Order: sequence, then C-alpha cells, then structure tokens
Amino acid sequence: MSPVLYYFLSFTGINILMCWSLYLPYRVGQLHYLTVACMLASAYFSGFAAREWSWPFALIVVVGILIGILICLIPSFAIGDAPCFTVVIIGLTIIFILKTAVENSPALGGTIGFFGIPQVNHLLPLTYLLVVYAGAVIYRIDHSRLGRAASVVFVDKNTAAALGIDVKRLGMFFQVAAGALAGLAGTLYAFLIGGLFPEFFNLGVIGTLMCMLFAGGHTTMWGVIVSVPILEGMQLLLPSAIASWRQVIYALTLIVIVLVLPGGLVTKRMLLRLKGKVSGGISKCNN
Amino acid sequence: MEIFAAQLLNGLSLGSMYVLLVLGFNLMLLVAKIIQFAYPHLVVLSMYVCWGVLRHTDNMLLVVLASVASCIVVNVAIEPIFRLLAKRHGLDINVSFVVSMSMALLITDVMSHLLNYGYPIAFPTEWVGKSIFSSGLIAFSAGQAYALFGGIAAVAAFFYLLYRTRQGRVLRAISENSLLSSIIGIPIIKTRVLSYAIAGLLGGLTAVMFARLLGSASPGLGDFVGMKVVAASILAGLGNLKGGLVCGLLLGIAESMAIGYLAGSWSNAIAFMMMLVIMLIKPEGLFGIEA
Amino acid sequence: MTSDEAILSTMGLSKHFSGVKAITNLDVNVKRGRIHGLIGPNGAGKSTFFNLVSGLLPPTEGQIYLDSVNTTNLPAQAVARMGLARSFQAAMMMPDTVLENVMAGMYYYSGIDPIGTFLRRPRVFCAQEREIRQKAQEALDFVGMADSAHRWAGELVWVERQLVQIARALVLDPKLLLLDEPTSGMGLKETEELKGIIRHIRDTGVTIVLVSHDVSLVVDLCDWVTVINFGEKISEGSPKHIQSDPKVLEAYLGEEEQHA
Amino acid sequence: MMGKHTKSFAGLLIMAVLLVCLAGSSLGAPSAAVVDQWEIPFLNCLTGPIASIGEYMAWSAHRAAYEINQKGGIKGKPVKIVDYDTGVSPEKAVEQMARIVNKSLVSLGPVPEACIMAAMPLAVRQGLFSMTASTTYEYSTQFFPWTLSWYPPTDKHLAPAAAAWAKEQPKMKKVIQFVEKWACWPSMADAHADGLASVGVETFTVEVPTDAVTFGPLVVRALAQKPDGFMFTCTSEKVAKIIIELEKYGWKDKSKILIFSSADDMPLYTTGRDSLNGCYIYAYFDGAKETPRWKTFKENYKKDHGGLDPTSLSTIYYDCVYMIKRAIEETDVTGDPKKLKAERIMIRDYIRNMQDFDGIQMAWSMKDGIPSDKGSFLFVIENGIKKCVTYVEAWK
Repeated sequence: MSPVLYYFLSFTGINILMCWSLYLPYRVGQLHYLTVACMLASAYFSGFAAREWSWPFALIVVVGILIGILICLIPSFAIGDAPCFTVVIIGLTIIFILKTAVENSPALGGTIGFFGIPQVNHLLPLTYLLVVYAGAVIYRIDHSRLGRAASVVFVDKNTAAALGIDVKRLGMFFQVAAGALAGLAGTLYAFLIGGLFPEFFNLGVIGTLMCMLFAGGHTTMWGVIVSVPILEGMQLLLPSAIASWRQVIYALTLIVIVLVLPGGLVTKRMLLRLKGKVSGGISKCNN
Repeated sequence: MEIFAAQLLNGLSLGSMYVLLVLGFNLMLLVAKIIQFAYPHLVVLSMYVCWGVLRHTDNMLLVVLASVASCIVVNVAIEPIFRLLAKRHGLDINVSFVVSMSMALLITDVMSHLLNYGYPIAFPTEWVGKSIFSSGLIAFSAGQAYALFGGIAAVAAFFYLLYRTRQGRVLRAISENSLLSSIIGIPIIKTRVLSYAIAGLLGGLTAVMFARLLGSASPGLGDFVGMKVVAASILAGLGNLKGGLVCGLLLGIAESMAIGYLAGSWSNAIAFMMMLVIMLIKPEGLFGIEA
Repeated sequence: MTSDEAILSTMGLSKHFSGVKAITNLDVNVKRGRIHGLIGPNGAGKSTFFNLVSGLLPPTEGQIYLDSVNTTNLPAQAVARMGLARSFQAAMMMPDTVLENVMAGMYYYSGIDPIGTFLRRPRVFCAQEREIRQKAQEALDFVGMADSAHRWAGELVWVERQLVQIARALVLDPKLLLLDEPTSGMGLKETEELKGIIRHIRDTGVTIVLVSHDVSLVVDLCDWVTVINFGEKISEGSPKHIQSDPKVLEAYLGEEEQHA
Repeated sequence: MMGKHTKSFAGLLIMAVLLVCLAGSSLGAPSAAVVDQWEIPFLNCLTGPIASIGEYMAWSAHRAAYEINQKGGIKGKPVKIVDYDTGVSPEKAVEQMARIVNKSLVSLGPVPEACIMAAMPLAVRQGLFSMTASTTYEYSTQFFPWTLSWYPPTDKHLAPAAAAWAKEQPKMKKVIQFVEKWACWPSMADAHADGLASVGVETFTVEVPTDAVTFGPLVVRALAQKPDGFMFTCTSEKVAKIIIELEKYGWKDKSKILIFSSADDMPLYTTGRDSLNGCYIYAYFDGAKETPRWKTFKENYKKDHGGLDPTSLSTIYYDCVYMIKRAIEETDVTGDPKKLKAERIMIRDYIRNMQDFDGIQMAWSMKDGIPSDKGSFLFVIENGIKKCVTYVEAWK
C-alpha cells in the first residue's frame, strides 16, 4: 500500500475516534476538550511502555484506554452536569497542566520530545477493527435509553430530570466513555507516528476536530464518517498554493455549514428519512 | 515589599486590559446571547489598523478614531452571521462558540499571511513612552498609565451607559428577558446591533490602550489573550458584568504575581490549577451565571 | 389506603428568590384519585410550586410528602422515579421522531438501570427495546396521537406538543401527574379534547394536579381547587365554592384592573 | 539572449559528448540525468502562527532554484522546488511526507520540530534523506544518517560563544538567563550556562511563559536578584520585549546582554529597534561580510519583503539547494526511478561528508552529517545592524 493511502486511512481512523469522543459528551451538550488531554496522556504512556518496558501492544491498548477513563472519571464527579463552558475551560486547563508536566519530565523527553516508539505490525487493520468495534458500541448507546436520555438532556435539563434522568450520572457516563475512546486514539496515535512532542496537543487539534464534528453533523455518529475523510483528503488533493490557506478554508467551511446546514452534512433526520422511519412534515392540525 | 508593589502595578495595568476585554465579551454574551471567542482577535486586528494608520499620520485622534471605527465596523458586520445562526439553531451559545472559534482561526491566519508578512508589528517607541515614574524596582510607563487610567475611564463610562441611561435600561431589559422585551415593544434587533457596536467601541479603545501598553502585536496575540478572557468570564460566572470586572482585574494581578513569585516553569500551571479547583468547586463561577 | 388519603401534601412550604417571596407558608393536600386544580393570577407562584414539588428547586422552608414519603430535598430524578410525572408549559421536544420522544420517558423503565441495559446481550436488549417501543405507541394511542408516531417532533404544533408531552409523562405509570398550563394556546375544540383525555387519565387511577389561569377550565374539570395569589393560599374548596369566594374575585378583578 | 542560448546549447553538447565518452569508458564518473526536471519537495510550515518563518525559508529555496536554473540547471535539467505545507501539525507533516517518501531523491525540511518528530520516522523507514537543516543537533541526530544538522552538538558549540561574550565583560559575575521552554531551547540554555561557568560566571534561570502578554513581572523578578548581566534563550519577539522592559526599569548597560542565535530573526529588530543598541548577539553568519552572491540575495530578499533585511536563518535552505546540486553533479545520480534507492544513498553519503562546500557566504565541510569547521560570530547590535566583535573558533 502506498504510504499516502496508509497514513490517510490511519489518520482518518484515529480522527474518527477522536471526533466520536467529542460527539458523545456533546450528546448531553458538553464540549469536552478534556479528551485531548486523555489522548496526550495515553499517547505518552503508550510510547513509554512500548519503548522502555517493551509491553505487548494489546496490553498497552487496554491500559491506554484505562488511563483515558481515569482522566475523565475524576473530574466528572464535579463536572458531570456542569454548564458547557465550565467543561470547556476545565478541559483546556487540564490539557495545559498535563503538557507542563510532560515538559518537565526528562523521562518523557521534556520539551525535546519522545523518540523511538517501536513499530507495530498490522497497525492499520487493527485501527479499523477498533474503530468498527467502537462504532458498534456507540451505535448501541445511541439506540438505547441512554442515547434518548442524552437527547433530552441536550434539549432541556429540567425536562430530563422530570423524566427521572439523573443528569449528572448520565453526563459522567458519556464523559468516561469519551475518555475511553480518546485513550484508545492516543495509543494508536503514538504507535502510528512513532515520536511525540508536547506541542502536538494544542488548540489547533481542537479546532480541527470541532470542524470535523460540526461540519459532518453533531446529531448523529455517522456525520464524522463523511466529514473526516473529506477534510483529511482535502489537503492531499489541493495544490500547495491553496493548501497553505487550509486553516482559512476549514474555518470558512465550518461557518458556512453551520449557517446553511445547521445539523451538519449528515443529520439524524436525513438518515431516518432514508430509512423511511420518519414521515413527511405536514401538520394535521390547521390552527 | 518593593517587589510586591512593582508586581501589583504591573498586574493592575494588565488587569485593566483584561477587564475591558471581558466587558465587551460579556456584553455580547448578555444581550446577543453569543460566546464571541474571536472578540480579542478583533481587538488585535484593530491594533493592526492602528499600526497601519500610524505609518501615514501621527495624529493621535485620527489613530483612535480609525481603531474604534474599524472595530465597530467589523463587529457590526459579523452581527448578521450570529443573527442567522440564532435563527437556525435557536439561542444555542455552544454553536456560537464553535463559529466564533473558527472566526478567531480565520483572523489569526489572515494576519499571519497577509499583514506585515506575518511578522509582529511594532508601535513607535514614543507610544509606549519612557518611565514617567521610577524608583528602584517600581517603574510606571506612560503606556501603563494609559492602560490603567484609560481602562478605569472606559469602565466607568460603560457602567454609566448601562445603569444610568435609557439605552442602558433597554440593553439590560433584553439581557434579562428578550421575549418579554419584544412584547413590550423594545426593538430587539436594533438593540442587539447596538450591543455589538458598543462592544466594538470598547474593543477599539482597548486596541489603542493595548498598543500603548505592549508596544507591539503579533498574529498569535489574540489566542493568548482570548483564552484568558474566556477563562475570566467563566470564572466570574458567564455574563456576570460586575463579576467579570473583579475577575479580569484579579486575573491580571494573579498572572503578574504567579510570574513574579512562583517557581519558574510551574508558575502558569499553578495559576491554572487554582482556577481548576475553583471551577470544580463552583461550576457556575464565583459570582453566578446571569440570565 | 383509602382513596381520600393525601397523595401529595406540603406543609409550610416557602420559596424565596434573593429576598422575593415566591411562595409563602403554603399547605396543599392533594387527595388520591382527584383532579386537583391550582389557580391564581399571573405571577402567583403556581409554576414555582410545581418546580418545588417535582424537585427542580429546593424549598427555602417547609416539607413535601409524596405518598407519605418525605421528598423535600430529593433531586428531581428521584422524585420522578417515585411516581411523580409532570408536563411543562413550554413542551421541549428532542430532535427526533415523536415515538422516540415518548420512548425517552422510559429511562428507568421497570427499575432497570439503563447503563446495565446497555451492557446486556443483544437479544435481551432488543426485547427490552421492543417493549419500550410498544408501550410508547400505546401511550400515543391514549392521547390520540397514534398517527403521528413517525413524524418529526420539531414540526409538531404547540397543541400536539402538549399531547406528546403528556404521553411521555404517562409511559412510566405515574401515581401523580402535574400538568402546567396544558391548555394554553389551544382553541375551544382542542381544549375539549384535552379535557376528555385528562378525565380519562384520572379514570385509570392517576391523580392529577393542574395549574391554569383559565378559571373556566378548572371549574369545569377539577374536583377540588386551591387558589393562590402572591405565593399564599387565599382559598380552597370545590369549584362551586371557589367561584363565590369574594377573595378570589378580588384577586382576579385586581389583576384585570392592572391589565387595563 | 543569444549568448545564453548558445551557452546552454554548448553545455548540452558538451554533456552529450561527455556522456558518450563516459558510457564508452564506463569510468563511473557523473552520468547524465534521465529526468526532465529535478523536483525537490520542501516540507515547510506555511500556515499558522509561524508562517512568516516558513515563508522566508521557502523564499530562499526558490531563490536558489531560480539562480541554478538561470545558469543551466543541474546536469542540464531545471530544478523545481515543490512546497508541501505541514503547518505546525504533526499529522499534516506525516501525510505530506507520505506523499513524497517513495518518489523523491532527497527532500528539504520538515521545518518546525513537531513536524520533524512526526514525519522523520517514516522517511527513515523508507530511506529518504531529508535535510532538516534549520533544526538543532538534538533533533537531527535522532534520525542520523537520514538527516543532517547545520549545527554541531549544542553543548559543544554554544558554550564557547557564551564564554566569548563573558570574556568581553570582565566584571560580570552573575547572569540571569531568560529561558522559554520550547523544543531544545532548555538544553541550549544549559550549554550557555556551561560556557559561562567555564569563565567563572554564575547563571540563574528565569522562565519565560509561552503565553505571557506583558513582561514587566518577569523583569522585576529578574532584577530583584541583582544580576550583572542577561542572556536570552527565547523567541525573538519576546527577547525584544524583555529588553524594552529592562530599559524601562532602568537597565543601562546593554553590553551585558547576550541574545542567542535562534532569536536572530526579523521580529527582534522590528520590535526591539533602538533598545537593542549595544546588545550582544551570536550567530553563525556575518551579514556585513559582502560576497557577490550574498549581495544579490540580500537585494532580492529586500525587494520581495518590503525592504526588510534577511537574517541568518533565511539562507539555510538556499545553501541546502546548492548542496543538492553539487551532490547530484558529483555523483552518478540520474534521477532514474528504477535506481531511486541506490541514488538516494549516494546523495546522502555525499552530502553528509561534503568537503569545502561553497556556501553563500563562506565555505565549510561536513563530517558525518554535521559541519566540522563552522564557527560562530559574536556581534554587537547597532541601529539594527550587527557589527562583528569576534569570531569564535569552531568546535573540533
């Protein structure tokens, strides 16, 4: 396989995981940037465990996921039902603190970065196996009482509480699930790139992920499957003179899509229409 | 003690800048119900306008006017985007955050591509001015004086406008209940545009004062300041004007003290850690979320 | 348990918002099996009362008993799981089909922890989902919205939203149903339909508390009426009694004068 | 016009004759190119907050290509620099590297450190020599022999520069070093401190927060320790701002300030201006020394950059392109895709040990991927112009 295709597919897989990990907490109306911190922690852990302790890949994946879960679980006791922007700031803060910790740890390469993470065979098929599995789990969450409850919380927390939904516990569940996905993404990321640098995890990453999520559609898990390959592929196809305006193109794309197609490219309603599960919209009442 | 006084002075002048930015940010949050993350970036853009005008004229009044005018024009020009957004999404401030974050990205990238070859811009040395007062470690530059006293004057004027004039009452009425306001005949859209214009006015003035305080600006400045402004606003409680006043000032002082006293590489992390603890204990912010 | 026993009672209930007294020392007893009306002019504290009882707001003072259990400081979800369902004046619909909206009401259906549900084997999971779907469809039938099950909830008109909201409240078999201004914005025909549905719900054994500023609706529908104004109870009794109570007339006339 | 055509025609003719001769004699001397043009990819940062640096690095590479093509190209074929934008994102860097890794003879960049770390492992696996010339030894050495560094090991060549400054300031005993924690700057700061210690000067560190807006607090903190001098290991813009603040707090003796080489960039001069007068700075390049090539470069640079002067960082990839030219000309490289693997190694091995390379301003030699005889210059800044004070001998 050509390296271009290999890396395109790998990053697409990892970004889909990361977008899903932002998508899940957004089901309950929270922009949970803490997932980027989970990704950072689990990437560094994976790199370290693989290089220094020679742990097997499977074990590293499991522990990487657990690290993601742990990082999301502890703050979730406080921010399970916090307003969106409190969650945003707490996420950014923890990213910053973790970054500072990495920069001051000589064992993790400090500011220079962490080199020489060993290669793993068949990383691409493994990535997609994990993406498909994660997708199946998210599909089930979406189509269970949890998913419906999340939709109600998104619309109105009071309505949700009156329906017997424990808003905080539900929020915690989604945050922890997001942490697990981000932990997985971090592990795969570390093995794919083979070297880590504290500056990897910055505002730009969040911006890109947000663009992918909101352009694709935040109302269903399928949106990112459309938007991630398009946005990933765009920079490979565009001539370099235009590609250097990529950030501007991303930003404009996002603004236009959010304005013109409020739910993104793929919306829940569109999918239900396709499946014939939602009928046409003429009201039977005349008033 | 001398060090403490010096750092306090530094913190106050920086804090007064944060206060102005938080005020404009909160005003749009209250009246237009949007998170305008790109507001500090717009202020930086106005600093570029200042710089551009300064290359042609030394007239202070012209520079201030250009800065204020550009900030108002740009801020009012993006109002329809947010209005359309509200029409499409309802008053979903999360989406406004996403959109304004893209705008911030857009402004930063345009500055780093097109303006001054992406290099930082520098204002004339006389703009920052030499020390007008200096004793040991305590020094006070003309730029700091402008920032501090200009900031106080602008804040005073803003609160006078909001609490003592008819327009201010209208703005407050909308921030409390826009549905009710429209029923009793307040022109909602006109007032929203007004709030963007006022925020633009504040932003333009802030740009001039910022230019005098810092002496230079770069494309990345908006991001540095933006995070802090949003953090101060959230720490105070989103949209809490008076809380924003306190927190903006406190943030400036805390930043100075952290750099001045805390162990090198951890100074910012410790400051962030304190913020984190406050947020975890009081997710609604220190002063509570307003309307 | 006799049917006369109080299913909901408040004692000395008060709520102050930063000095403003929304509810003061309110004692309300709702008897089992009745349609209990709560009326009062605008700003009398009716919605605050609902929010207190359903646990969305903590009371400043006083006690709330639901079915003889003290629920005073319980969170809303706990109160809901004890059998109290409610509707809101503005019905919030999630962006999905009507049926899914009603299904959302069955979060704690048959007491099974939803997170546990999510971990079950596919076959058990599907069986549960089918059951939930069926029950939701029945609830829609009950309120006469069966045909709309697959419509997009965002496109429902105000009246239909109220009905879906009631269906959503009913799926968990509540003991007590609180209806907040159910007929606001409705025409005569719809109001009559809704009256029928509310009576029908009562007949299935659910106690109903109804908040409205529409005196004629309350008088027509309710078995017992409590009148509040400025957060205090000014009168209580059968609809007939209320209509002739001078205090009530004064409160409403006073309000009309204000409007004029 | 006529002359140029004749020249290139003559060149071609000679080439052809040479080719026939060499093919006949099969001596293994340089062979002709089979490609139509030499495409050299440049993985560079053209977007985001540091796009300005990427811009002038790209400019200098294109400038070199233009000059080479004016003079008949490499082995008679034109050279073309193809820009690939990585931003500052490791992900983009890997993706762009993946695009070129199987087809290019040699590549320039990647530019910022994050991109080097992300993209180089792929280049190493696929065997592509990539000239990460603008980064320090620490980064390049991780990927040797598939990269090179423009600089010898940090601790060995920074220390003498710092010590040379300290020798100029005999009464200085205590120096505050402003350090920004980014990439290898902390280890550069350690090297400075070692150099100063070797001449009996004590160094204390004050960290510069990356996102600081004003620098007054930092300067108060530094001055409170009553130092005799200052040394800077942080971004050029921040250096300038801190020096301005120092001036505000009454620091007069500018000769007791030393700025490190990476800050020798445009923002230092545009932001610092008069306040920099008298400050010391060290770099590897004496811009005041006139050579015809440097003069032309400078004039063209100014023309395209609104009159701003080039700095020592702006010529790096200019020299790289010339290195590639010489490597192709002096070896058997033909650009034949079938021989790609072998030819890549040929170029790599030639460049890594290139002797007497004729750089834009001076000649130097490479040994195992690092320059073996390149010293540094200590300058005093006067009105935005660096005046050379002393030349610091190269590390051996």
